Amino acid sequence: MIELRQVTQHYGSSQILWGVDLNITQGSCACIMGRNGVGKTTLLKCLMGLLPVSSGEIRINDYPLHNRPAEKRAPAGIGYVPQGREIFPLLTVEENLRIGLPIRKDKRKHIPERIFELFPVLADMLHRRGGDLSGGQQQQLAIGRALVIEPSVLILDEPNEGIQPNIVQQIGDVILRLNEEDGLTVILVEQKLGFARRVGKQFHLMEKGRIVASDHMENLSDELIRQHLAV
Amino acid sequence: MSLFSLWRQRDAKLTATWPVVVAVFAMALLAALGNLLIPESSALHVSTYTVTLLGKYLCYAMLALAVDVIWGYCGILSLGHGVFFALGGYAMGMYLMRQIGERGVYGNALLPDFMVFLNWKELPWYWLGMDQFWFALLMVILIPGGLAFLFGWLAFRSRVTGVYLSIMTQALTYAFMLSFFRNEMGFGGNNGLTDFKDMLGFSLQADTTRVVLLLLSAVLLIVALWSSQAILRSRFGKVIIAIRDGEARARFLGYQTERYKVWLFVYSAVVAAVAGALYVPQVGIINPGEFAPINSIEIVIWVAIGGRGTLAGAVIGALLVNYAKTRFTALLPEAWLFALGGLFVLVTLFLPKGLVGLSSKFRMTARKLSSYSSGQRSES
Amino acid sequence: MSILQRDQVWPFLVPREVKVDVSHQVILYIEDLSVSFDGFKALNNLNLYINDGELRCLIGANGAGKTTLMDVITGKTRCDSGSVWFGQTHNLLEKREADIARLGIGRKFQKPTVFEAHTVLDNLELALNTHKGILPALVARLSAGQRERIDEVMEIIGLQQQRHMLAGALSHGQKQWLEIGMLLAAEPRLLLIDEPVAGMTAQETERTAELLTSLAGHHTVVVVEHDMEFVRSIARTVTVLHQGSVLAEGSMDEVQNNRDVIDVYLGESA
Amino acid sequence: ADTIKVGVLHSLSGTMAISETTLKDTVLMMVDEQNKKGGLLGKKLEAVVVDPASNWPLFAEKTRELLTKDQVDVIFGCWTSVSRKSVLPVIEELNGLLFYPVQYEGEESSKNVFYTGAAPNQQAIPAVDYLMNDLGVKRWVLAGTDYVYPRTTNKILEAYLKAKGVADADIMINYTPFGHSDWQSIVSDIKKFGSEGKKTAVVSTINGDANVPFYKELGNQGVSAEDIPVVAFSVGEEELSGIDTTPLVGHLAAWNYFESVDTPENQAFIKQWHQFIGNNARVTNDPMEATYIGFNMWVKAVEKAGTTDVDKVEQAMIGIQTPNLTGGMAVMNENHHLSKPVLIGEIQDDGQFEVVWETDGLVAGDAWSDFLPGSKDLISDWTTPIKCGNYNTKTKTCSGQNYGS
Amino acid sequence: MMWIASVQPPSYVSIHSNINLLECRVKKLMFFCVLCICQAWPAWAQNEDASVNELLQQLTEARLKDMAPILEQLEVEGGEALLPLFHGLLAGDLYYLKSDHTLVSVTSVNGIDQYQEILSGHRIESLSKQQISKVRVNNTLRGQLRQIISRLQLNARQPDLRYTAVRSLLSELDADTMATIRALYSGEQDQRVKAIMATAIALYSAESAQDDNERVAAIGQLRNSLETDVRNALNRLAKDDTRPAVQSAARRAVADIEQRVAWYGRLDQLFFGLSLGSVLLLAAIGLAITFGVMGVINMAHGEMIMLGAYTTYVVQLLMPNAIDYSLWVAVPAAFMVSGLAGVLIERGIIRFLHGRPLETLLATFGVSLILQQLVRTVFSPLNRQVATPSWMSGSIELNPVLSLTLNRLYIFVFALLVFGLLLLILKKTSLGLNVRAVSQNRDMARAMGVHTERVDALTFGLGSGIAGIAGVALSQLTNVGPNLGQSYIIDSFMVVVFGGVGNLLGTLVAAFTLGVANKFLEPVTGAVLASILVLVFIILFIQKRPRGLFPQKGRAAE
Ligand SMILES: Nc1ncnc2c1ncn2[C@@H]1O[C@H](COP(=O)(O)OP(=O)(O)OP(=O)(O)O)[C@@H](O)[C@H]1O
Ligand SMILES: Nc1ncnc2c1ncn2[C@@H]1O[C@H](COP(=O)(O)OP(=O)(O)OP(=O)(O)O)[C@@H](O)[C@H]1O
Ligand SMILES: CC(C)C[C@H](N)C(=O)O
Ligand SMILES: [Mg+2]
Ligand SMILES: [Mg+2]
Repeated sequence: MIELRQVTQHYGSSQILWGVDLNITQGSCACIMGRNGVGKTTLLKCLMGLLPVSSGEIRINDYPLHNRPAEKRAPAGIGYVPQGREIFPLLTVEENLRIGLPIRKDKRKHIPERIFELFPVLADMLHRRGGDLSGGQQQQLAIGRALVIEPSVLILDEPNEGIQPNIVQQIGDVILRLNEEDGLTVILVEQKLGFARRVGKQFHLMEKGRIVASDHMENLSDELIRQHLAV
Repeated sequence: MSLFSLWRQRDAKLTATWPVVVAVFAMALLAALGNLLIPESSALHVSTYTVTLLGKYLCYAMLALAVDVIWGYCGILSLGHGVFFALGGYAMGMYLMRQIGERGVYGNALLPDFMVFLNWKELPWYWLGMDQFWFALLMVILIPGGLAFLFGWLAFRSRVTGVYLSIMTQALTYAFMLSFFRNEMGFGGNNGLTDFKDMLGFSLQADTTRVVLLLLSAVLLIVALWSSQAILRSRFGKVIIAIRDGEARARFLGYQTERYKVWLFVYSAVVAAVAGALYVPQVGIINPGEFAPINSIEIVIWVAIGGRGTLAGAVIGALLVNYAKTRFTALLPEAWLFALGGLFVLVTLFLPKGLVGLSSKFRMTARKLSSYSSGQRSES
Repeated sequence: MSILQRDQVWPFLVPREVKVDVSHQVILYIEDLSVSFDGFKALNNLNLYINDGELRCLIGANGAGKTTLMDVITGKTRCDSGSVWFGQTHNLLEKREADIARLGIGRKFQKPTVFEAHTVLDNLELALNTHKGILPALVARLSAGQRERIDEVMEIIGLQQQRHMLAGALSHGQKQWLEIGMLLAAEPRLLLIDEPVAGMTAQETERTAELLTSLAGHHTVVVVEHDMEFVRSIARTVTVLHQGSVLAEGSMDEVQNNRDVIDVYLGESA
Repeated sequence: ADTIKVGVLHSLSGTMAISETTLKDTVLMMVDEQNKKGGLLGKKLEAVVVDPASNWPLFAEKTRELLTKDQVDVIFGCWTSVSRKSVLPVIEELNGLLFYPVQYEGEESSKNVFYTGAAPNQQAIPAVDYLMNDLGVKRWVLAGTDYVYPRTTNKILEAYLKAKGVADADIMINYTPFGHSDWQSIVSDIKKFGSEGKKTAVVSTINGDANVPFYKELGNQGVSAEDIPVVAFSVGEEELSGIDTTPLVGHLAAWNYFESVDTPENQAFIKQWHQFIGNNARVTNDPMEATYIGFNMWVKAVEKAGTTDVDKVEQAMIGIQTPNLTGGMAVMNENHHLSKPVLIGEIQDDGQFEVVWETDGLVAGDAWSDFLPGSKDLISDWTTPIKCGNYNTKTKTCSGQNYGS
Repeated sequence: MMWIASVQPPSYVSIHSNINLLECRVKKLMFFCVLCICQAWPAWAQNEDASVNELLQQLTEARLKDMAPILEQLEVEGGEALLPLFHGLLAGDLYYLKSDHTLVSVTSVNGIDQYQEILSGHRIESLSKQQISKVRVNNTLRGQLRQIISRLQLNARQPDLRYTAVRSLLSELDADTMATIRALYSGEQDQRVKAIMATAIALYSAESAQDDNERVAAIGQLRNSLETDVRNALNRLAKDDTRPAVQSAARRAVADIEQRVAWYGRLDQLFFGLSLGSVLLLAAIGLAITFGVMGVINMAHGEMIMLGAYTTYVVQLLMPNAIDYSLWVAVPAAFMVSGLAGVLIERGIIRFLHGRPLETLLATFGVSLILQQLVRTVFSPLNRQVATPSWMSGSIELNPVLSLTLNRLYIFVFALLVFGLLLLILKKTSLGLNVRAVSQNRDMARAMGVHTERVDALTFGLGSGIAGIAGVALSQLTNVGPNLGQSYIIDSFMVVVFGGVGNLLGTLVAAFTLGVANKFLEPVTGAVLASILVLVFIILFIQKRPRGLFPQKGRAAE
């Protein structure tokens, strides 16, 4: 479904991605792992169109994305939960959620109830400024916001950073549910092995801007972990 | 290699001042010699017009430097720096005014002309002492410095930042403009202070005086450059940059950021004031127009054009824009605003780092080329 | 060299040794603290005592008020009522951020904040426990001791490679480390550390745990973290906050089995 | 040089461009005309235009540029007094020649400047006389922009009015900032001041842009010219062309020239102006006449002196006569000011003035006002033996002159 | 003044307007009406009185100085029947043929002058301006004409006319006039007219009755009147009257009146303040969007206002005969012109500067220079004349000491309207939400599918368009020239910042606060000092509240 071919990227003159090839199939839950600074976030941003790729191709269902601006990628069905949440700080929770409404296919005018089912906190906080929420609440809002557009692919960049354990649990449940029940394709960047193991179906290990190993989650061996994740 | 080049680049910002220092000094010296030593008949003679013009540019460069120090390095965008420049100028103007003495049109030894014909009977108290050069110089520094301290202390202590601060500085200079327009203030109202005769006994109309003033401007500009550089290179400067990028963090490290900002602001104001004091004897008039907010905005624009955050950039920007202005107003009197406006737009669009950015771009390419030829020796 | 070591020449350059009176073992007293934002109570009659040299873990649901608590301690947020004392003698509520910092309270933010336009080295230099006044800053040079200290810290945070890199170009995790490094360089009495291991790999987490444990004793450390494994590995006393007040306090085991804590925070499987 | 260079120093941008651009065009027109007549001393005239951009120090700089780089023989320029003050030291230092064509506060006389606009006694005093004698005005509002020209003019007027027995309580003085645009309170105050039963008039030295909102407010608050006439010294045809004049009908202005004056010279001048500027709707005004007179006088003086040498031309200028556009001859006096007739006009709804009063003969411009204590003993006389711009008739000395000594 | 009644429906507030306040065209139209009416009065036109004719002849020949007695004579001889003539003279619409001194009126219908013989009402074709000459009047004569008209209108049919007539006679009551008024008083039906007549009678007896008590009684009657003539008379009595009873009564009355006048004076100030505030609001409101919401330091904002004002000018040029409607066209046109300019600036320049707000200052400053010079080149550096539609001229007089100028009133309402509309757009459409999202986190907005480019262009266009609309309003108050924008830019920034950047309501409150503060200071300190004090006040206020009146709250804003 999503296909990256030989994607490279530079910040100024320093190259971050070195020909990334990635294939993510419909309905899978792919977990991208790697040490700090190997370029995971960068890769996702390229996918989302927030960073220009230097070369290479990105396709979703054979529809080329790499030459489209970011705002055209969301309507193509990609929901994005960035690292650091990136909530619109001065918009209320409700407004944060409403932003995505216009690009829904069904042109709904209301925030789907489903969001509040998944994250009940948001319903309580509807009229508070997004920026005022605590980190964990913001994280939930960020996921909720991405879900409003009814994406077919959900990209999550370290969604559990700073989240209380039971919510981590809950987010895991939500991801699993979305992935399994709704058939949502999930791309997840995650550091915590436990979580990755629980929700991920495939893993892709990154090192120095390259994908160095990909396989089913069951095959994520200690050897691989030591090799690519240990410091 | 990339680490090294990053480090180099950072340092380059500060070292790049040397070419400018040399250029400024050479320019001033050449002009001085060309004016005094080469006879007027020669093609190489530098006219007094050029000398005065250069002197003015150098004052503006100093002013731009003052703005750059706080804007480029501390992120405080002052849209009212003209106020310090003008106050410095007024202090000097008052001294020059008092030097006129009996040579005023009414022959009144004590009162400046504008007071005589508006029927003032005695010299207002704030004019006292201004006939002493040292006292005037003290005022050149104390008044703008004091104002900057007061304003900065109030504003930074209550954490007025960003646009709020910028607009407040604008309000400040605007308020000063309106006040100085008032004739009752005793500063000559709209007409300001003019008709100066001499300074420390040297006639302002003599070529030698003008040349000396030009050289003085050059020297002081260089001193200002040097001291700014020293300040910014010290830990104080690092704190200043830290404040620009994360004031809260700096505070949590124990730096009383408002004090740092106040003192930098005062320093910048004093530099601006000295520039103003040098400017007045060279252009021969100081009036409230110098307080006009639009003037202060222009200073910021010189800095931006030259490249903010680089001391050399501020100087280059000021020199260049003003030179362009001089040329344009004479060459295209009806269309120069198009040219100048267009210049501003184009520079912003195509040279986001200002003219200095352009040069470092060249240098980068040059270095790349040379490193290709010399077999990548910069690997370290 | 002796000319450069000016802190030995001029007395005003010598860092002030701040006296913190901990004669009652307690270094931080927080009593009846309440904070509200537009009517929303973020802290609600909170009471908390931290002993000198202790390593205390602070956990609690998202939005429980942990960060807000640190904000109040460090002077960032003003409280509605209550008192916060540093040792017996320093009323923190009367002080401004910089003064509090110079009393020896250091803080790492939840979202890493470093000086992006400075190199890693400069970041650490600025954090050093030196005189923070203006005149000293104008003439200050790094002394040999300070250099050593920086190298040490650099070693601990593993950023020697990035020494001269601009901090802005570091990745998220590296910034976390740098910020911790800045804390170390400052050598504060009390460290408030908000979510240090967020975004770190398992190994790094382990290293952080080691580091924090080693700090305890000389320093008092308060850590906020959601990573239970991490907490478990360092925790002696754990305080659980909920809706702005203390819900439970005790050893990790006690807390872990506390029904309320499980309900509002840990969840069944933790 | 093979041409005679004429410097034109009027702001073409900035706040003063509104007024000054016209004068630049006037000079260009005069130069053109002179060249058609065959130039001067057998040479063509060449205009050098620069833009001092309403920036006062720039005036000084541009003057220096004109005099040293372009080597012009004469400069026509400046509008505001501050620009003239800025130019003054330079023009004296480099011994240039400036023709200043705008009414001003007086209190100046430079060897290198000829003042062809009105001095206060050629505008303000006659206007007050008219109001007092013909309209029976008893109460006076002196409203002005807060700067030197209005301050000085009002000082003079105050002294003059008091000398005529007007009580303090019957004089209201009001100053406003430059470009003041909200006149509600002030007009309402004027209305109140004028409603106390005595005939009231406003003497306005309000400058430039502030006038339009001022008059609009007068109109809207129902202050009509019969109730409280306003006599202005800075509002001419050109200013009116930017206003809808219907509500202003009947208000007054004092000048030395009005476009509506029906003389053959004026008709010809207007026609020439329309042709030159290519627009029949453009009006003429007093500073244009002052420029016209100044230019013609300079031409005559150069012809008389046979050279453009400043010192010679300066001496030749004194006593030169050229026709006014309103009839009669203007004379250049020893004090570098003109003798001209003074006219008072009422505004008409077509934006023109209807002359309602004029002085019997010419009024000689007075460099030093007789009504200011500091200057009542001063005179200016640039002929031998005095040769001084500020000669004290009591002490018989020439105080603080830059030149001539 | 019947035409007033025909233009403005009579209401509980009486609407007065001085004849020479009215728009030129309207005046001519009105005069035309009067002429028509005069034709319905054949008595005069046909019953030609020889002496009247002779006087009229003299009128065309006399010098201004000698005209007063002729007019007096005409009043006596011609009486009421000559009213149209007096009106015409007052309005300056009276001409005569150079050839035979026949009096003609000139009216402009659709821009074409039409000539009509005033005595017979005949139309005269093919006359040119050169063949006629104006009957001149000056201020003195206008004053005299006004008095004549008042006297003649004492028994006009319309109550409004009678009212005005009596009022304007208050200043010069003499025995003759008094006799007429007294005679008319008992028969007067209209309450208002009757009241003013009573005032006139009381006023007269207060000053000229023999009996002290009568005077005191009259004074007592006058203590409720706010007429300035009454006040002046009472003041005279309080100062000069030798009879203690009368003097003290007058003093009390004066004190009473002064108190009320002072109260109305404050109302007046409040109105001035609000009106100044509405101007500030209009000027700032566009900036509140481009700067406040989008974060572009838009130095060209003033020029957007200027473009709006010039659009008004062009619209009026295009429809010279429908000035009254011109503003209705000008408002949308100005919105389009400035809005389009805004979109162009955004597309051409600002969009390349995202994330570099300070550089927008530089670029827009450049744009502002270019635009200024552009209008200077296209429209000349001179101010342009923008006419005020008749419905915006004059004022509503609530009572003799309190009147509200119409143009200010309309602009006040207009400002609120524009503000409301804008609020609605930003609150009710997705544009409002999107623009805030974009300004807070551009990348994230894009990731949410927001077309940031379109939003930017639209918002900047909207802000600029509103600035254009402000220009239309300002063209009614001040100069339309190349510097127009410059004079408002600083105030606009001040208002937005004072109110709190990003808060539209703050802009509203700030504008009115500054307006009112200024106007209450001005009488005390003078205009210059008032502006300075207001600036100082803002500077100090910002120290207290570093983020303006209505700061953005919350963690993010810190
Ligand atoms: N704006 C930038 N300019 C220059 N280099 C950058 C920039 N942002 C990131 N980098 C560099 O790019 C590399 C990859 O960064 P990225 O944020 O993608 O890492 P990551 O894998 O997401 O790490 P983490 O797990 O810490 O989030 C890092 O080494 C970082 O130093
Ligand atoms: N400046 C503020 N304005 C409004 N509300 C605020 C502000 N700061 C904090 N809050 C509220 O106070 C509550 C406590 O926030 P705090 O950040 O202290 O939680 P926390 O315990 O640190 O949570 P997390 O573990 O998610 O970081 C939250 O609900 C937050 O919305
Ligand atoms: C009255 C003004 C138009 C000119 C006057 N000379 C001045 O001082 O500016
Ligand atoms: Mg990352
Ligand atoms: Mg927190």
